[in-house]
Amino acid sequence: MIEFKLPSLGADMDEGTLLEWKVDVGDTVKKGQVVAIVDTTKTAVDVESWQEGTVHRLIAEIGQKMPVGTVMALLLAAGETAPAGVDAGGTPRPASEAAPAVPAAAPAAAPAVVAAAPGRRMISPAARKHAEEKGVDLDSLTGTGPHGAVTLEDVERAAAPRPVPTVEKSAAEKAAVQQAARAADMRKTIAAAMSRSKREIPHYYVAEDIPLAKALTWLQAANAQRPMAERLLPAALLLKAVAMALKRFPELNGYWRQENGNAGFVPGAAINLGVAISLRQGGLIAPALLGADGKSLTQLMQELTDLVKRTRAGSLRSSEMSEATITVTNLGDQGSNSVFGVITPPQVALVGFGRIAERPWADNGGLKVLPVVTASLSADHRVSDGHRGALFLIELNELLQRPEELDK
Amino acid sequence: MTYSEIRAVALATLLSIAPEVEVDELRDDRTLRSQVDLDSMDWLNFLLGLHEKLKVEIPEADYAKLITLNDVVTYLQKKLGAA
Amino acid sequence: MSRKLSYREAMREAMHEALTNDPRVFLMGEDVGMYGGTYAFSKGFLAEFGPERIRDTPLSELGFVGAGIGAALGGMRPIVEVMTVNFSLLALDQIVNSAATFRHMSGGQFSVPLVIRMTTGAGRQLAAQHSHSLEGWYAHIPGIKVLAPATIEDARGMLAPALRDPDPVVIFEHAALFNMEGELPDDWSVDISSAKVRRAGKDVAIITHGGSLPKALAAAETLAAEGISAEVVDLRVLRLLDTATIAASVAKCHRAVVVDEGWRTGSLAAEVMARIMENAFFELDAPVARVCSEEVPIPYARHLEEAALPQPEKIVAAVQEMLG
Amino acid sequence: MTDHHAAAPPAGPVPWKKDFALKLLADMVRIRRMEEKAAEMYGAGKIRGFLHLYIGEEATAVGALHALSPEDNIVATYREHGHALVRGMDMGAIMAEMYGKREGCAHGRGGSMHLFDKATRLFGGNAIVGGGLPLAVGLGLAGKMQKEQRITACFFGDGAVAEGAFHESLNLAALWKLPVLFCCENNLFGMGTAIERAESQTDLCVKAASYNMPALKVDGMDIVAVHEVTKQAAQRVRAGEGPLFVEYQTYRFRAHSMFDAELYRQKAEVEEWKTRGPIHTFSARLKAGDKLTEEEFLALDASANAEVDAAVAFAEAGTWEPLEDLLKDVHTPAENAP
Repeated sequence: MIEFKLPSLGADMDEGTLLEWKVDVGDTVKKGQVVAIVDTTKTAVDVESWQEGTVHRLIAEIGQKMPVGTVMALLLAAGETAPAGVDAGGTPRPASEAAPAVPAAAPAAAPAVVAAAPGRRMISPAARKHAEEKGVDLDSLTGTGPHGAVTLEDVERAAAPRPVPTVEKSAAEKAAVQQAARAADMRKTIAAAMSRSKREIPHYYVAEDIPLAKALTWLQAANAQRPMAERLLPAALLLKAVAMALKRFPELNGYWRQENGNAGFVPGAAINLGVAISLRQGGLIAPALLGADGKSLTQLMQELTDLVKRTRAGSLRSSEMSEATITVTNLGDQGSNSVFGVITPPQVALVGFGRIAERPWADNGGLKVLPVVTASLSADHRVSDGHRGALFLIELNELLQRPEELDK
Repeated sequence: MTYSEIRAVALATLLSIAPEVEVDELRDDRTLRSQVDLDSMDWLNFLLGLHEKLKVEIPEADYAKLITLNDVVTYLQKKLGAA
Repeated sequence: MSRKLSYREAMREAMHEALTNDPRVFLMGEDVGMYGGTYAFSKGFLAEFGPERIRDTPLSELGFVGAGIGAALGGMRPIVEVMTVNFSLLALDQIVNSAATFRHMSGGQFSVPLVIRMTTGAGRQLAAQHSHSLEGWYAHIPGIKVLAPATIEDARGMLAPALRDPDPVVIFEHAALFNMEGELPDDWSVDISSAKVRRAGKDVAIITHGGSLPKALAAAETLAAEGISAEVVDLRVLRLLDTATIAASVAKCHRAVVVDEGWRTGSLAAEVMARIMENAFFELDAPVARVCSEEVPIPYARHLEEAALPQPEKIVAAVQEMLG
Repeated sequence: MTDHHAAAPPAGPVPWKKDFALKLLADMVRIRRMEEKAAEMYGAGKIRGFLHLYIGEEATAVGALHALSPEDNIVATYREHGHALVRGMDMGAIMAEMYGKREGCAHGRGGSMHLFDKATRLFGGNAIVGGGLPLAVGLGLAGKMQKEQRITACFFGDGAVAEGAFHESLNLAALWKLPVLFCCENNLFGMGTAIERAESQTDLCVKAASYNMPALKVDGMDIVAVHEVTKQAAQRVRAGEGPLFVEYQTYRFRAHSMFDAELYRQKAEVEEWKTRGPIHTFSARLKAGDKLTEEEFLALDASANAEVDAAVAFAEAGTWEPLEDLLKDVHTPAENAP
């Protein structure tokens, strides 16, 4: 039995529709004879048979669309008789050989990434940029990228507070190792941030001595009516005053942003005071008191206490680490007389308070002894000028002379 | 409570704030805050700890009397004695 | 020892030597005979070698470039001079579909040992139709080699290995170089496979070819005065690009500026930058910059043409921008 | 639709010895059977891409090529299966090349439109209309410069006449008196465009004359005329008279390529030209001259079919070129430079 199949009808054609049979059952078919007309996407074409025989059965119907290779008819070869009852179903079987099964193309040799020159670490540009922004020291990192390259991800992992690797040692030893590793890491992070600050930010400094007699007497009276647990420290007063003053000096509260080529000041969405908290074994972190201007002294005191506890326990939330819009450093009663700090990039200002101490104070011709604190401002000259910085400190001074108004 | 019992409570409270302190090297007669790095927050927490454990009120005005460990213990003993 | 020679004389000497040494070599092109060559590269050749080997052709670029291919198939070693790359567009079908393809498509049976020389580049106020820099198009075609002699040494030395090569070689000679004079060392033999560092440096690699080389060297001079040490890499071979030399220079300087008189989109500069990204990615301290012609049909007026083309000042600016 | 009426079929005695006549007849039948099988294998999906068959034009290739010497250069077009076979290429190598197999004459890289054979100096098919003309001029130039006896025969269709390459090549060849025989197989259609719809001047010999090139016109269906005219033309070119243009007026019985619906010509016209078919008219003339019996015809037809079946078997058994060789021969390895 000879199967007559739909031939391939052109380079760009996979199927055809039968328009017309030119032969009928019983007709004899000679080589090259046109047996049907088939419509392709382009045009109707005469289809010839290359086999010879007599038509036994026409399978394809007029209007039937079929892929190339479908059996359209059955022919009896010369001298062959029809086997009884055979009804060879015309299952469409694409005869055309599938695209030659060729072994998968040899992978084009990936261009060997030239290992960096010896001594030159392989660090992706993205990693390099991110490390600088986050103040991560690249030398301390081992790369997980191709050929040991340091990738952006490596830097991000280093920037976030690191789970310290556990080592089979006694609990105390483990704690000590953890502590040392954390302190070392911290030191490197601070070093990178501070050197970048000094490199990029043109600091200017202004200072103001602020008498605190009224403020401290008000504080002592307030504490007298409060349970010990709600006792307020002078720091709370100072922080609240800074927050209130910033409302009239927005150019000190925000960031210096570098976006695709142009750089400029971006004002902070809220007044989030980064409070510099020293860790017992060295190192400093400045988590943020969010929206300090809107909080009462009691709230500020509670949040401050909580921040110090969690900072020292190493369980700060990452958002607290990065949302400060300005930093306040307070040396406290163990500190020196004054402090002029280094701005934490990308912030644009830093307020410093020295030790509150009794000092001689000229008061309308006479000499008094009063508790005084020296408040200082370091600010980014790209964003604000000394004149505005000074006015800010004067505003701070006036606020601290009316302590009762701060407790709102 | 005896002097040494009160002293033990004071040292335990101190350790909870400054775990790195070498308790046996502390000198009772030297200013406490020069031997141990306690900022105003730590000092407040230290007194708060004593207040909670010994149920003793320590008004801000008395801060000036509490310079050495000995001062602290005798002050507490007096407060407890009177109670 | 060395002697002073112009680029034109160097190329002329190379052709004269080739014609003298190998009877299979002959020169064919528009006005190469009686006129002595549009740019006088073959002055006197007709009288010396005769009309059979110095063949002036009708203005039929497709015809005589195809004939060059046929003659190469027939056992000759033709040098076909297409007056400028601008006219070579008419012969691109023969170059792409015959010259470059024969060897592979014939299953390795036929080679086409043919050299095609053409002028390229702008800078002489010839306006858009006579000022193209299309080396990048040819450097795209597998099956041919593409050269850009930019020095006296290369003008003298590249023709011999090109004629020895069994496959088609296209040589681009930038019009601005013809009158350039320089020292030709006694041993001027060169390869046609590698790039060359023409000036060592360590802060930035300026990678260029052909007519832009003098501009890159001038820029490097200006930068040196500002304390910036620029390395200048002369590609010399535009197909097959010497990626190793490019990558080594970037690995040394960690910054690169590519100078190419073509239009930037889909240019040879774009290919060099891709090679740097693929082979020296971790060496980069700044994105690779490029100085190309403005994307405009090259205008006639001098001030417009100068503004459109790469210039030393633009190269210096690109480097300064990069070093920040 | 313009009509191209066919003249009376070729007739008259065949002035050749029997064995020579039967050799040419056999070649025509071999081409016919090979091309029919190629059409079948295309339908079966074994041959893909484009396929341009020579059925109907056999007399031109057989008559002309038998008038040339093995040393001559041949440049052809994408309708070159017949030329390749008559030039001496093995039918298996041709079929395998159409299958894309490694055993093909170009390792399966060229396919039906790009058959190459160094041994028989067949400088390829060419899928660019008119693409071969400049190459032929160059080959002629090389031959002349190296004082070789060989000439270059360049086969092309009436479609190529409209290309710039035709004008530039004929002018160059005439200008430099190069030993090139321009063989134009005018089958009246450039793909789907009848010649009178493409050319202002349809008398192609007049075109050649404009380059001061002698031109001859011959009935491409009459193998006797084709052979004698080509022999004469080749002798003149070989004698150094310069290039010569021969127009073979012929007709293709099948579509331009697989498949087109041939909307551009009437079926009646095709049938009319079939009455002038090269094989049956030549057979009839031979029989009339007692140079061929029906048995002899059937025998050479049977041997042609056997050769075709063997060629198909050879192609079916062929292998695919390994992918590792993909880039081989983009350039010529130094050791086998020409």
